[in-house]
Amino acid sequence: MLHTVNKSPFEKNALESCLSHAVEGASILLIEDGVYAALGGTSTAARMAEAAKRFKVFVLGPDLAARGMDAGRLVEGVGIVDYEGFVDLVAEHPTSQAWL
Amino acid sequence: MLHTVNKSPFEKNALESCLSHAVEGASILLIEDGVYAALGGTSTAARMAEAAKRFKVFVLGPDLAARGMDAGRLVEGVGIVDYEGFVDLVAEHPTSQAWL
Amino acid sequence: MKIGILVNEGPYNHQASDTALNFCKAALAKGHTIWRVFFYYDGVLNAAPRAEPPTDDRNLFKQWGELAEKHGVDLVVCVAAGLRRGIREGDTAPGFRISGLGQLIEAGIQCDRLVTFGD
Amino acid sequence: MKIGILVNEGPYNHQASDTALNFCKAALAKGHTIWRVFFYYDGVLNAAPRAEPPTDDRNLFKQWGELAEKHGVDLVVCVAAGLRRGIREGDTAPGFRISGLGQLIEAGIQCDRLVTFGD
Amino acid sequence: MDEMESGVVKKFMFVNRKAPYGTIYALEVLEMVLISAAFDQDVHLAFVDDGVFQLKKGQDTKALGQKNFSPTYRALDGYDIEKLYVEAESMAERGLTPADLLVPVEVLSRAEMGALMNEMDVVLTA
Amino acid sequence: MDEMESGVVKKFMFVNRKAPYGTIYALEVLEMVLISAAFDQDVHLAFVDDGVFQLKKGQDTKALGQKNFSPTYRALDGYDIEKLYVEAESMAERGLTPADLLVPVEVLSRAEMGALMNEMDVVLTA
Repeated sequence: MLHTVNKSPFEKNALESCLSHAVEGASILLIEDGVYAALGGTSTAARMAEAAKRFKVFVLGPDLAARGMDAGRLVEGVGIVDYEGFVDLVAEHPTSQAWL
Repeated sequence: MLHTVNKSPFEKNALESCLSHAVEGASILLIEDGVYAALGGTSTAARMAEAAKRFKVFVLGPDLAARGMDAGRLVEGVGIVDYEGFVDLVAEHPTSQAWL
Repeated sequence: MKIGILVNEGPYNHQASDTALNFCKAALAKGHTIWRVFFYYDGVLNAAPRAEPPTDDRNLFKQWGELAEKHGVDLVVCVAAGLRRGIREGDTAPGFRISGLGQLIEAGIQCDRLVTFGD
Repeated sequence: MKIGILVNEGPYNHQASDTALNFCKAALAKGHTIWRVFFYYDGVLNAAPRAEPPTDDRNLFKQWGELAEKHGVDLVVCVAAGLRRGIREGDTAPGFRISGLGQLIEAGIQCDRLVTFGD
Repeated sequence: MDEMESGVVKKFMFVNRKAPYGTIYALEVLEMVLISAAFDQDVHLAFVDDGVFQLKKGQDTKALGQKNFSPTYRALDGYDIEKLYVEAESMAERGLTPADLLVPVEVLSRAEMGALMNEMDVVLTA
Repeated sequence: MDEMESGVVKKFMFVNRKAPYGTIYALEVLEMVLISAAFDQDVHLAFVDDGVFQLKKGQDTKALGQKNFSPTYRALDGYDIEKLYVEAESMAERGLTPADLLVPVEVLSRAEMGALMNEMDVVLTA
């Protein structure tokens, strides 16, 4: 299963709900305002660092760049993909679930 | 100051942000999905019970009824108003601030 | 009391438009003046001219129009936000007019109260 | 691979429409088929026919239309959700057609993947 | 419709995570669910997070002016849509018990709900 | 415009609580702020919660296809809009420091921000 999360973890419960429902080994792609969850040094960073051990976590690079953030700020274990990588993730997983 | 909050406390940070910015004695009116914050027996009820001691807290009755809830389920110290009461609250306070 | 209203969201998708309408009706019933309702962001979609909600549901477009007609409420749609979303001068639901954002700031200055409804 | 897309939100107010477009372009570039894009909820507003975004900003309506024209992507707007919001048969931006919700379920059945973009 | 005779039966899940009335999602998801009934698919409805509020008994929207669509949940079994799952933890956090709900449902733990989601072919959310 | 000569000066506050690009609010609030400059009012901008992300340096929207409107914040003082307040706690929770921001701002504690909000005549939020 590929889960997409597009909400800031500081504003909404979408990420938390995703993390508590996803099955071990699932892939999670953070897009739009969801990319803030991938940042280190925040109040939610420890939660994400722990999640990155149980899930394959990715962040959409164009959304990260738009928000003025770069790879150096990410929590360890989070990978960056572009729109083509997003398409590949969709192709690799039989089902996609959006947490809105 | 009259603060209005229209978001569920389980979904978004609007109520929490309102409570942490409102000045002692301010009035808070819970409307739309914000009315869920007034319910007792929930994971956020203790926070609201404490808030009801520092602020004047009201809930919009029509929104409560629409969601199948009644006065008996409310946290102690929360008052119910109808749309006319909402108008009175706006008239009584020089400024209104919406937490969306 | 002179009250101004800001509506940030379109009809149906969010409750903002319903709540603003119910608030306006109650304020008018109590003898207050709704000096202006300003529609911004997706709020401009309340002026969509060709909507046809299901017959067993409320018609928010019509209810806004009635507020303008019966109580002379000034319903102003932001021109720039409207163009972005397909709501244009001369092609709105009845009762609405198109103007600039200055009309919102003016409402803030002129009204005794300004109340925001949004998402 | 046959991919279906669901767009839940209107253009500009939420990023859903932008992200869906960028996803579709990338999928087409990689040789996948975008079998259908279904517009539901406020997503129907992507088909607004009279919008005119600022000239220094992107035109999402046009970009969707180009996707239909150049790549034959089937852009379907939900008839019921459209009527509620003023988007009607015979009066949409170029490239869109109006049909029923069954077209979304059909996409779920026929496509190898269904991806949702919303708020 | 071709697809009604295609013989393909997929596991569909409609995930409800939003409260009713504050936004239209609950109502328009329900319209989607009703249409899906015509396609002979294996349809599941999940109620998690604020979505559990959709099933609260006693909704009365008269003062709001909105339509009360909650009776439609009771009509779902007439469409052969019978797989309704409500999450225990979501109910508990919101002070609800199965007795508060409009319809009989199957209560799943969060872990069970996650496992069920993982079995689906198509997941639709709003 | 009448109101420009009315002599009434009110304390206006535009409260930014949302991140940029995911929704349009940040951009359209900014358009509102620019217009307000013509009315000679006492204009305040507050950045709290995810609103602090609006001021992050180095925004690059090329791959998104959206317009990067962040340079506009730098142009605000040309419109005599100089009262920008950023909340310390909101920045800290999000791993930001004043060095991350596009423009010089006044940093207020949450309590100070609440007190400032309480002094306003008109508060606009999105």
